[in-house]
Amino acid sequence: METLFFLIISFVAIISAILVVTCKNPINSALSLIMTFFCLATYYVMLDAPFMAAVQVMVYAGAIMVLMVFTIMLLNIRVDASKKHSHKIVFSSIIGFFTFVNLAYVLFKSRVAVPTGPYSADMIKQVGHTELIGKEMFTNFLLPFEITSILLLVAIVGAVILAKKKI
Amino acid sequence: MSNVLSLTTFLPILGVLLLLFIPKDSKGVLRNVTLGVTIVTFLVSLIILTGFQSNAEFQFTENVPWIAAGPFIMRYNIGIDGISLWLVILTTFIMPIAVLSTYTAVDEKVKEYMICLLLLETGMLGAFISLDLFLFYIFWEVMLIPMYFMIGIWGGKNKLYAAVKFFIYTMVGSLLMLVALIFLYFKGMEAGITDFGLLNFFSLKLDMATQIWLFLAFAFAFAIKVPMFPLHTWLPDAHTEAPTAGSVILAAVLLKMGTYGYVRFAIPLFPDAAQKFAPLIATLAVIGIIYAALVAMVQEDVKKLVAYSSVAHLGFVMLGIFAFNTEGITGGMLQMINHGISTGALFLIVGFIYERRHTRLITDFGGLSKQMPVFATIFMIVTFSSVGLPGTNGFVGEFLILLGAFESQLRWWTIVATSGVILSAVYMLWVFQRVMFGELDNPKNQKLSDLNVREVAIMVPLVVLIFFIGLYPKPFIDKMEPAINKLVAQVHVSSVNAQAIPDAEMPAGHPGMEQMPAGHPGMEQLPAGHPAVEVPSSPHAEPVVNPHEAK
Amino acid sequence: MENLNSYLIVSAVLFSIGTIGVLTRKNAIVIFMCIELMLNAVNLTFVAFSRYLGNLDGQVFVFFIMTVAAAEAAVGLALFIAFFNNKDSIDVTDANLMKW
Amino acid sequence: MFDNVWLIPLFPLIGFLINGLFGKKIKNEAIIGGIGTLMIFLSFLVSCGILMQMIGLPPEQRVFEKVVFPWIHSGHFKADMAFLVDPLSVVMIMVVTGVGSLIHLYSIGYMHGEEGFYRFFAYLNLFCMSMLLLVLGSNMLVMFIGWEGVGLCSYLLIGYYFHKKSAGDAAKKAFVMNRIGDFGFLIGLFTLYWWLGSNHNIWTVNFMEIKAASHLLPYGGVVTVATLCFFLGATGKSAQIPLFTWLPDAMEGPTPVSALIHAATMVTAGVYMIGRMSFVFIKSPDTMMVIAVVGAATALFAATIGTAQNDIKRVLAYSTVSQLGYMFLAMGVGAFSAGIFHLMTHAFFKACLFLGSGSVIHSMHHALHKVHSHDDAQDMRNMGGLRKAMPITFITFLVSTIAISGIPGFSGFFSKDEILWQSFSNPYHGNLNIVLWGFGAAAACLTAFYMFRLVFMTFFGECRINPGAKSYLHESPLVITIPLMVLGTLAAFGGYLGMPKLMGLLPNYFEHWLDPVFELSTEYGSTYAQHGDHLSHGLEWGLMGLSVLIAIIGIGIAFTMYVQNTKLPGKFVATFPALHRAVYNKWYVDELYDYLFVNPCKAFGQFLWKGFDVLIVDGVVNGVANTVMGFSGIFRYLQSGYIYNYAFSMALGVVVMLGYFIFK
Repeated sequence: METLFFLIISFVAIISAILVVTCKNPINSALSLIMTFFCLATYYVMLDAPFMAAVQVMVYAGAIMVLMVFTIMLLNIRVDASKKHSHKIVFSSIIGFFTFVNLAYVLFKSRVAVPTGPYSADMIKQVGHTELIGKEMFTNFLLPFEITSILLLVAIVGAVILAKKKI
Repeated sequence: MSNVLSLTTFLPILGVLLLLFIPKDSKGVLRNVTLGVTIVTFLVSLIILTGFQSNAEFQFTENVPWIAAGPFIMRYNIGIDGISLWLVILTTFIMPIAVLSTYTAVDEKVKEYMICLLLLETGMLGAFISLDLFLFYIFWEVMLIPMYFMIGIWGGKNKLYAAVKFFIYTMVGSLLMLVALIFLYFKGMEAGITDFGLLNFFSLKLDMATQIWLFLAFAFAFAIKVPMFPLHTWLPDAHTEAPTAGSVILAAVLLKMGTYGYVRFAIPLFPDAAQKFAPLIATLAVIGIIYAALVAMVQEDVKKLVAYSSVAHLGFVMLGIFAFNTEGITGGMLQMINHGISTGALFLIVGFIYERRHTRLITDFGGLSKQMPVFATIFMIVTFSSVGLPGTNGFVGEFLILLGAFESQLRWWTIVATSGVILSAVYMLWVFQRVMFGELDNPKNQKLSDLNVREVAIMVPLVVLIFFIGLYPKPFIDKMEPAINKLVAQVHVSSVNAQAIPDAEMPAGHPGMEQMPAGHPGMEQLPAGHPAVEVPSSPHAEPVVNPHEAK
Repeated sequence: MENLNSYLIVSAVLFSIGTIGVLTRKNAIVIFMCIELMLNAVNLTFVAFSRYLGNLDGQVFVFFIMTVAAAEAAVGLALFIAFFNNKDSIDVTDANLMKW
Repeated sequence: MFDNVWLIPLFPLIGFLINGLFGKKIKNEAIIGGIGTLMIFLSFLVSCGILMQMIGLPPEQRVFEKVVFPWIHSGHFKADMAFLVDPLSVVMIMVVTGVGSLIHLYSIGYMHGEEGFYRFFAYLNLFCMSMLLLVLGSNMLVMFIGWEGVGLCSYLLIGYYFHKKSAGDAAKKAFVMNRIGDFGFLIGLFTLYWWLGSNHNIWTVNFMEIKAASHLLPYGGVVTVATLCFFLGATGKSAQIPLFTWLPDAMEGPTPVSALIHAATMVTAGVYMIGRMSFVFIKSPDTMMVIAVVGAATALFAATIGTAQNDIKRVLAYSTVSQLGYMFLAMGVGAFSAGIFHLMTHAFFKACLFLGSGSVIHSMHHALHKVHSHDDAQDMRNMGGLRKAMPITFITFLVSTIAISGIPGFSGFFSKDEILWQSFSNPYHGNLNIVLWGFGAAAACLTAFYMFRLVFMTFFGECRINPGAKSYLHESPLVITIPLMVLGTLAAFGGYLGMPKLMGLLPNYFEHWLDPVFELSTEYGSTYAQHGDHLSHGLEWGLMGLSVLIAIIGIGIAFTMYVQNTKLPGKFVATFPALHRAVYNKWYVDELYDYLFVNPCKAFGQFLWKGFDVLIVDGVVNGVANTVMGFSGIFRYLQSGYIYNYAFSMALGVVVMLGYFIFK
């Protein structure tokens, strides 16, 4: 049952990812991308990471994609009008394929380490994913976390300045 | 007090910080603050001068850890001796003058210009005081950038070409130097040297082949900066296009980097190779003297003429340095200062008339003496200083150089170089005559105003120094001589070690050969590329007393 | 949970599709979306490994990646707007001033 | 008094500083001229004091060295700012300050009303200071300061009328020619210093120390090289062949300058220098011969040119060159004190002649100016019959002319005759002596001829001046004529100081005075002198008579051509046009130099700049740059500027590299 569900989700995710790449209208691409993000969120739930799933939906599907769709609408971009370069698609596909081959080969050939970490599925269920992530984040990763906030601040300032009419 | 050297060096940087807080429209404030900073720097550098003891040691040293990256250990290692002392003072002395000369000449982007000037000052001072090879390299490059911008932004018509030419020429040299520097460091590591400290490397015994290659790399970098004969063509372009202050600093200080590099680095680090190449370098220097003089003679642009005269003067300096005796090197060092003063003053003078007439073509002038008597007087004094008239500074340096070179193995070179004295009189007087004498027939020249108070104030210190050094060079020579004697000893000990095999073919019947101080006879008998040079230093070599110290 | 490998395969597929998208598309925003796709593929790998190894560090990393992605989106989109204002187009073929 | 020798150059320096810095503000000519004259006169007084003290000392104690302050000390090299007082330098300072004072006084009158009056006096004082440094310097370097300093002042004063192009050119020419000489001086100095230092460890440029070590110097060899170099220096400064062409041009300067610098003092510096280092020069027989030959040749050569010039000052200029030739002839035949003696008498009569010509020009200029005539005030063809209008000038001028022509009883006779006799009888040059004497005698004839030609054309005959201007001609004021009278007196009687022994009336004071200086030289000379037959007194008398006869012949010819039969010169020109043209154009030496040196130098410089610098060096540099640009022109197509191309290559790179590491 779970396997079937996984397969269905995988199918949807991959198809919508392909749509992101192939759709001529950017809006369609964006909507397909949102679909992919939802699929990923589902994966996160299946991987016992409900907090990540929630963040995925809120940040990606919610914030980022809304921003993108908004931009597309704002700029009034319609169909990708420029003609396609077929040879480019072929070459790109070959590269993409070999990327995949590389990755897959690594996956199948490499030996995966034995699970060592303290966080088992039961423990997560018992304590709660959000709490565990929170503890981790505010203890071991406090400095990076704070730096992230500065990064965001810089990004906000940068975005404001860049988007002004006159630079 | 102990950090006064660092203070001098980094005061201009503090000045830059101060400038950042001044709005860029208040040009007067910017100029005055910059002037103030440079004057304070000069005053602080006077503390160094008064506290300097006349001995051969490095003084005011500071040595603290700086960068340690794996095997590369660089230290903030600074100090001065008699050789660098006067160059530091010259730099701090020239800077206020250069700043003062920009008051009316530069009216655009004043803030940036002033920042460039101050950065340049730090770079130059840093290069003179570094005792760590890597630190030296850093400062060496730091100088390059503000100068590039000064030529490229505030320059004349052809400024981009000149700026890029200047930059690339210098860069090529300094990259070679960097490679050599790193190679030298690895050689040093094999011998147990742990950081880039210059003094460590003096005791390093390198074999001849290594010395040759490293010397060539260093010499090439410095030769471009000097500039020596075939590598000089960037100079006229850079000088012509640079704004007045830029030309002044370029002539007065930046060119000295090259000659200073020889004295401080290339020669003491690789003494055997330096001796081997002395005839070659002397040849280039002498060609430079004659060549630049001949070319200067036919220039139509006053500034270009002065630039070529720089090439000739620095040819003298190189000749003196490669005489490898106290007189020659003292003369060379003194001539560096003199050239800084005289040529700096000449560029200021060209700047004055350029500001008034916006042309530098000699044919546009004539008869200015009538209209500008003060200017004429100062121009004349500076001209004669540049020509090397006795009583002015130029003579003392030139004379000692020629005397020293004549005593050394470079006798024939000296004779040719001395004829440069005639040519320098020809081209300087000719330009003086064409600009200042004759009928005042160009109507545009008839309304020229004489120098104002600011301009006179710029020139007076230079004129005073011209006569002071010319008539009483003793304080200058006394401070630099111990360090120079040490350098001469370094070179000669090495050369005597290198030819420890007794030289049987000393010509007999040369009277008084026995009393001849060591070092001299050997050098004279030793043709360039003598096989004996390649004999590794022998432990049997008897300790040699340096002739100059023995006296 | 499913086998670790299946997640990784999915992630690899998504990453490859994202690569192809970046290489073929000309619309800057779509390219940008493909980059997001690649980032997400990596995120999936992180979470899968984290889960498998019983170590939450991977998931914390995903969190950071999302932050970076958000910042990137903000700045990137602002850039596109500025670009669009100048060129009246969002096509990367029009951004060729870096030529020689 | 000796201790105060430093005051001698100091006074003119003070005068220079006062006039140079504040002269423009003072404006009052009397004060400016007064300060200038006073300062040099004070020096003269100090010099007199020194002379008096020295006379009181026994001859062997007459050497004193005063170190004022240390100057250049470096390594072995040591040169102090130091002054040497000995009989030779005392003679020189007496001449310089004495004649200098008179000329300063004269200048107050002559330069009256000139623009830049203060400048003139400042330069004149500076010149006196330099000249005094030159003669007082106790080492070659201090001498060299003076040596170049007088060159500088000469430059400044020749270029005094700087708005005239010819003045500027002349000034530059003088300086550059002097510089060529300086080149020789420096090389000579280096050679001597290096040889003594490296062979005997005596590193010195001090005259007295060199003198003490002079026994170590070899005869000939390196000394010949060094002395020839020094002699090159002397030819530059003293306008001898080949570097004499600047002196006639130098007449562009104001007349007092010509008198002071280009007649009495500066140009004699070369002679003084040889005298100062006679103990070195005498060690090289070859150099002595060169000096003698050059001196004799210059004496004759310049005299020939002098015969055809029409500009009153140019005649005197060539006469100066010729007389300097005599002095060198004296030096070259080892008659050092005779040379110095001629230097002194020449200073008297030539200064008087120049000042007299100045007085004439002054008056002519004034008169021509009144009638707005543009005739040349210096051209003798416009003069004539001036003796009535300017009696004092005429008499002093005539006395000096007689003196220079070598008429017995006047100063020039004693000195010139001594030189001629020495050139005939000296033991150094063997058979060459007769040639030297012949040249000298021929030059004496020409000298008498052209000097009397000058006098006749200027003061005798009918007045050729613009008729309107004639009535404005008048004698110059006292301030001008007093120096003339003093110098005229000296020109007449100064010679009795050095009366030849032969005449026996007076002991030869001058020679005795200089004996301690030249004793050593004579000693060195005697080692290679060829003592032939002792020449009899009769021969000496005979030669003396012959030279007087020659002079009188010269005067006679001049009288015939320019007083009795004034058409003769025109006929002569018509008969030998080529000869006259050549002489008139100074044998085309200037043109030859232009053709040989000046133009090639300029062309070569132009070639180096345009051909080598721009074409080759910059060509190589730009060529390298262009090659790099060419290659990058090919490679730049890789940089399409399209993001996807970069992304493509990046992805390809990643894939390939990953693949390599995974599958290897």
